[in-house]
Amino acid sequence: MPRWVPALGKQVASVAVTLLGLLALTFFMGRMLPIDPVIAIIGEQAEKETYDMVYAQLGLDKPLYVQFGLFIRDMMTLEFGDALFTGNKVADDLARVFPATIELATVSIIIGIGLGVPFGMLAAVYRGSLLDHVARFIGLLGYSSPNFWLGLMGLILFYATLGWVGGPGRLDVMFIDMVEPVTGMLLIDSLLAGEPEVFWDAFSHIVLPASILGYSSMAYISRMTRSFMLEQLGQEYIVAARVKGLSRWQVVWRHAFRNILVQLITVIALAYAFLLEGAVLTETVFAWPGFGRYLTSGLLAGDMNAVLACVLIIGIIFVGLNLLSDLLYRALDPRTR
Amino acid sequence: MSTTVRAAIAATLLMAAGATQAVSPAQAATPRDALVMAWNLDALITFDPAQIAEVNGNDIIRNVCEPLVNYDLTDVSKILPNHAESWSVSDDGLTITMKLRDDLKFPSGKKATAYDAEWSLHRVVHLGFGNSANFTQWGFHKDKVAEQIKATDEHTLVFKLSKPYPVGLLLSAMFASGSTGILDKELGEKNARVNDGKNDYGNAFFKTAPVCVGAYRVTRWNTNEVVILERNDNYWREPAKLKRVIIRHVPESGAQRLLLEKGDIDVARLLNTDDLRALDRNPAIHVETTVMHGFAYLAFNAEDPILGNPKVREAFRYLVDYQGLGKTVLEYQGNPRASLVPEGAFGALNAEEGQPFKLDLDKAKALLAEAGYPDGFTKKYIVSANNIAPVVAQHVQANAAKVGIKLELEQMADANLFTRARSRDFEVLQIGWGAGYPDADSMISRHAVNPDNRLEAKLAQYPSWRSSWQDVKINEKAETARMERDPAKRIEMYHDIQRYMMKNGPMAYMYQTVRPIAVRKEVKDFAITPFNVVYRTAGK
Amino acid sequence: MNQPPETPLLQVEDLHVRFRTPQRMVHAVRGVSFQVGREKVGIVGESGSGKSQTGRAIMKLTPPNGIVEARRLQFQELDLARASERDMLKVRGRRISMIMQDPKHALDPVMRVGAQIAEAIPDDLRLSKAERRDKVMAMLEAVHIRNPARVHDLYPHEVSGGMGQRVMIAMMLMADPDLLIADEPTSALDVTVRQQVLTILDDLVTRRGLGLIFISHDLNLVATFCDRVLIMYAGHIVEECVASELAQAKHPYTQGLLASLPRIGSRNAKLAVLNRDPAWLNG
Amino acid sequence: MSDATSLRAWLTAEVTTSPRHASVQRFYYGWLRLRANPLALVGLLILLALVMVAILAPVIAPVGPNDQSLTRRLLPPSELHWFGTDELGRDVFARVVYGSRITLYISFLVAIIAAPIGLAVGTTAGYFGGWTDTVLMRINDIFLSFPGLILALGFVAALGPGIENAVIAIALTAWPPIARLARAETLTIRASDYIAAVRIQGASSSRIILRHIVPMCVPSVVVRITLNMAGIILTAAGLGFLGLGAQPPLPEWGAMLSTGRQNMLGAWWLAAIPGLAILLTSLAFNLFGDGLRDVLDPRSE
Repeated sequence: MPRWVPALGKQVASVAVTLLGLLALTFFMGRMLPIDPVIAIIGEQAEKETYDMVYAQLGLDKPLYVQFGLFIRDMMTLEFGDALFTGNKVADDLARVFPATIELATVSIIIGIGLGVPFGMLAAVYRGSLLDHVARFIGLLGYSSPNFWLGLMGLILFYATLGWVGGPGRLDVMFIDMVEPVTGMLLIDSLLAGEPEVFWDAFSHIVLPASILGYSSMAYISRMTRSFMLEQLGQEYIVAARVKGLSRWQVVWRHAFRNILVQLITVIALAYAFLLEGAVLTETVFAWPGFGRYLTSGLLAGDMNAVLACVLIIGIIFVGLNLLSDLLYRALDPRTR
Repeated sequence: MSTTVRAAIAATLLMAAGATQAVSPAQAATPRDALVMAWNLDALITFDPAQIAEVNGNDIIRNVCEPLVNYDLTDVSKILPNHAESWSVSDDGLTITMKLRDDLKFPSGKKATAYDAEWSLHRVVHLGFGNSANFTQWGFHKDKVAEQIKATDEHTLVFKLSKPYPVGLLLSAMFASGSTGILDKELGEKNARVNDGKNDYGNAFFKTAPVCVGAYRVTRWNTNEVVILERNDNYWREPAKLKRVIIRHVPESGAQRLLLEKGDIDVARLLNTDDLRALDRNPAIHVETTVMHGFAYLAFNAEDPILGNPKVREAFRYLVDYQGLGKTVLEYQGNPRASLVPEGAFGALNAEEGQPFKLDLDKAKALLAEAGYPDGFTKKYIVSANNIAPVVAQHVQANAAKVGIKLELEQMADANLFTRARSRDFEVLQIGWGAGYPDADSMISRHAVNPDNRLEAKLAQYPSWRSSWQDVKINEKAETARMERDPAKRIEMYHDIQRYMMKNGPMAYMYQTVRPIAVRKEVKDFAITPFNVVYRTAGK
Repeated sequence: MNQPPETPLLQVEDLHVRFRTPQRMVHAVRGVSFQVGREKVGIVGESGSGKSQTGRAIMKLTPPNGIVEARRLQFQELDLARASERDMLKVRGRRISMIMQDPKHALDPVMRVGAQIAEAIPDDLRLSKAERRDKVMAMLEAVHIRNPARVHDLYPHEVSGGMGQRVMIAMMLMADPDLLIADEPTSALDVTVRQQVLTILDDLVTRRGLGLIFISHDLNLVATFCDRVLIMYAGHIVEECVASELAQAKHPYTQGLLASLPRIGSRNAKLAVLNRDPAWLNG
Repeated sequence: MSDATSLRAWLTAEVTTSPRHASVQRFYYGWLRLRANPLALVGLLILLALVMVAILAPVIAPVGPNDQSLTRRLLPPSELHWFGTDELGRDVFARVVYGSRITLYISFLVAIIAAPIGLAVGTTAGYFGGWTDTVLMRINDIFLSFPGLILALGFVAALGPGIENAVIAIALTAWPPIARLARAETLTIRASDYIAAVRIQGASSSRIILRHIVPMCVPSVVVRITLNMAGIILTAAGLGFLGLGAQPPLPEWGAMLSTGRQNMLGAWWLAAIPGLAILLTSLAFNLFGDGLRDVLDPRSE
């Protein structure tokens, strides 16, 4: 048995602790909220009787620790309960909103990697050159721009004025319901259903938000790529490789790049994780029925069932990606074997 | 370098180009046989007519589950037959007998009878959601409803009243309410869930697709995305003109405007003043405004020593530039009105008398001085973070500052605001209220009447209670007015109450809400009233 | 044989290397001139004397912030001073090559040893996979690695220092160059294996008749190992002499160095300490 | 001229004569390195300008940020109203100018709250290791794995809206990365000989952490904070955008942006200008922080 297995076991344990803490934090934060979920169900003008009835139904009359206990028990059995502010099972809601976010996040991260890695490499190799400065500046710009603002401006320009891209939402009306949700990701479903129009429409709707989100992850990725690259390029073995008669780019690809790969993957995983959390504001601006908005409106409706389920998922994503990059590290770096 | 950047740009353009081909079909208008409406569906959580507690759901459900009787589309104070083709009242006024039409059918084609109706009304009372108030406030009760509402045969519904309420009041307040829709009893009972001895009367089953007598039926509902209605071809009237009604969740005014201008939608229902003004200028679009029976108002917590003073509250009424707001921020959104009974409702004061206030800082100062606060005071002011609420709030805040009242604004999510309101947890509160029916009673019975002002009474459904304000005389006046069977006399009593409330009430009503709906010209005969938006007549 | 052979491999005249740092200009190599034939030339100096930078300058691998100037930088027919990066690709590894100080750092940690050596084989030889492997094996044997097949598939962190340095030698001699620069090839190794590595190096160099520039701080070592010795101090060559005649060195710095070396069986209890003379700087 | 050169000589002297001399020189070299990075300079200049604007707001702004006038609402930019007016007829230029105060206030407060917490947690965890480390880092992970805006949102919703609460909430989301950094630093420092030396002299843990470890961590923490500043500003703006940040009528840029959004088609300037302001500020922080990093800890370069 490889010697990292026990290490992994230890990690899993600590993961469990983290998740529990995450949930506890959320739960009690939620109970601090001066927001009464009951109102979402019975309406603002409802009678006392109605209120008391539903209040009891939701088990809100039980003491906190009992509620939390019950909640954890349900989580164990993957029973997320009902989302009060949508009236659906949380599980169903998530099955709807999460694919929307995954789709957006994936397209974004592809853009982010596609531009970020080359930018970072170039910047590092031509360090101090104009190229470096420009790349760096573009990166920082990406860091600094408020996505929701870019979104608004983008909508005005590319949708309202130029009509290049689709508007808010995932599809134009006439395409809604044309394809059966299989994965819940329209780009894929439409292809599965062999509906090119739907695909193009979905594409035209996702391009703008994805580019904007992609831009910020690009900024992050390129920056990290650059500094990883610089670190490697300073190493002796790079000189040795040059001495052997390899050209600059041969050295970069065959040696430097292979050496930053692990760190790079970790960074990308992280960027992806952040995208998967759902970009609340971007989703709001683009009326994107995604995870981030679901979580936010759940929170602002005081609907802890929904919020906790979401937080749990986020936690799992993070932990999962951590483990993943850990395994990758062990797989890709011979020194850890 | 340049190469890289150019590459990047090229790539983006390429995507955009790909997209262009993509959207080009979207430039074409919406489907001929469908009405496409953009709205904010955030609050929508059920289609069970017994549970629906928010505006949008109510708007939709009235096209899916029509009430027994309905408001006249031209004058809501008149009631027209609907499923009930006729009704009669016993001389003692304690029994109402309704005759239902013979041609009522569910979308399935199955006949709908008085027994379905009976079951449907019973369940509203039994389920006890907010809508049960439509019945309970008229003395109907869980334990007795089986006796109180009875189907004597396929076409006859008999209602036994506890008191001889004026029938006009009952018709508009109860029989025309959205919760008198006729659901399919058989299906409902078959799919009823009973957990720990509590019957849900098919609440879960009807939540997404109520099986009901109406022009349309709900065929799809993706939360916060879309609601799709299909025409009911077995409708007893001539079937709706358009086959489908598609309601898209678009929470942004700007986005809705763009969609409407591009013809991606036919109707936009969440628009702010400035987008509306722009759309109004657009020849392809016309903006339909309806004065609603609802208000935006300031509520004061009368428990507060300062705000408990009527003079202080009156002073606030002089801190709003009604005219200025009306012409600017409130254009398409509200009509200034200070009386608690909405214009257009039975027993309402006329426009002039209903809005005697104007921005008058000196008067406000004077009143404050009389009240003993010549140099003002500081209060917290909570308000919704949505739409124009914060704008209005800042307007009030600015004027208040001029007379020495320092208002500390706190905007919050609606759910948060409602919670604070319902738990008396505020000093000054800006919020809205919608009247359930076009009769003075609707507002007065909630905003003026307060049966029990004790905190533990928790009568949060009474804004008067929320403001911890009670006036026993008003309670009595309201009760007698409610029972008065001579319309002329009733009106007089209501006028008195309104005048009194305008001076002493715990609220400062700022404006009566207006519902703007922007519709593309292609759409014809889209009938809109304060209580009904009728999809069925709309055509293209 | 105290003067260099007729056709020197490498002629360096007035070589300067400067480094631009935000603070100031650092003048690392200050007008160094020397020649190297098919012989073993040692460059001795303490750290910072610019000896390593001289080596790198010859390979044109001076870090980007460095500026190299020379009146003459002639390698056989090629004028390195004017050689383009392209030309250098043909020179590096194949004609001039360099053994670096510490195999731990000079080998790519994520690439198998064999692969790294194979990289040094010029592509234009158009060798098949198998042939390349054989060549590598042969080379590994040439540096006295007992079990080449095994070492071939090891990762750098899996080989010992001595083994690593032998791998490095193998790698750098793969394309058998004419001139080899050895930059402190043994100083990172433990004493026990040094001799071993040196023997291998010596043996290969002489057998293939390459020119060798042996950069070290270890005067004794150089004296025993090289034919000629250049003494560098603060970027200058302060003295050049035949290894055997080092004892007669005239320059005070050299003498100082010699004096500060412990000699077996010598009486004096404590070692002389170098005292420097600013005048040397413009020597 | 000659003293200039002599000063320069003193500053760049190879051998420093006193600790003071040494630190001055270090500072001077830092400045030189910073000066070598044009982008960083730009960042610095913008920030200085911003501070000036904040201080001189009353002088710069033609009118008060809250002067309403229903008759002058939603006017496009003109020489009278450089950035136009908003939905209540307030001068957007004035509001943006005053807004700089809020933005700086928030970022400054968050920095001085988050940095010490992060340092304390990080160094303690790193120095003591073992259980302390595990526990603290778990907590750290918990906060770290929480999406910043959501966490802030939750706490603001719980604590009630308003700048102070926003600051607290954002600080809650800002300390974990710093703690991580500080911990990493500490781990390396702890291993170093001079710490061992101090320990042998019998210095108490707290003393070692405070006197010897914290100072070593400070540079990289400063860098991190500066770089995170952008994130902090964006989060603050995000809260404002959701209506839970600074409360009206305060001209907080994010809040302005969100109300501006409602008229974004009719009055582009309402959304465009505060957005630009946010962008510019966070960009400045990033540029500067980037340069600062080259200066303070070249390691990470």
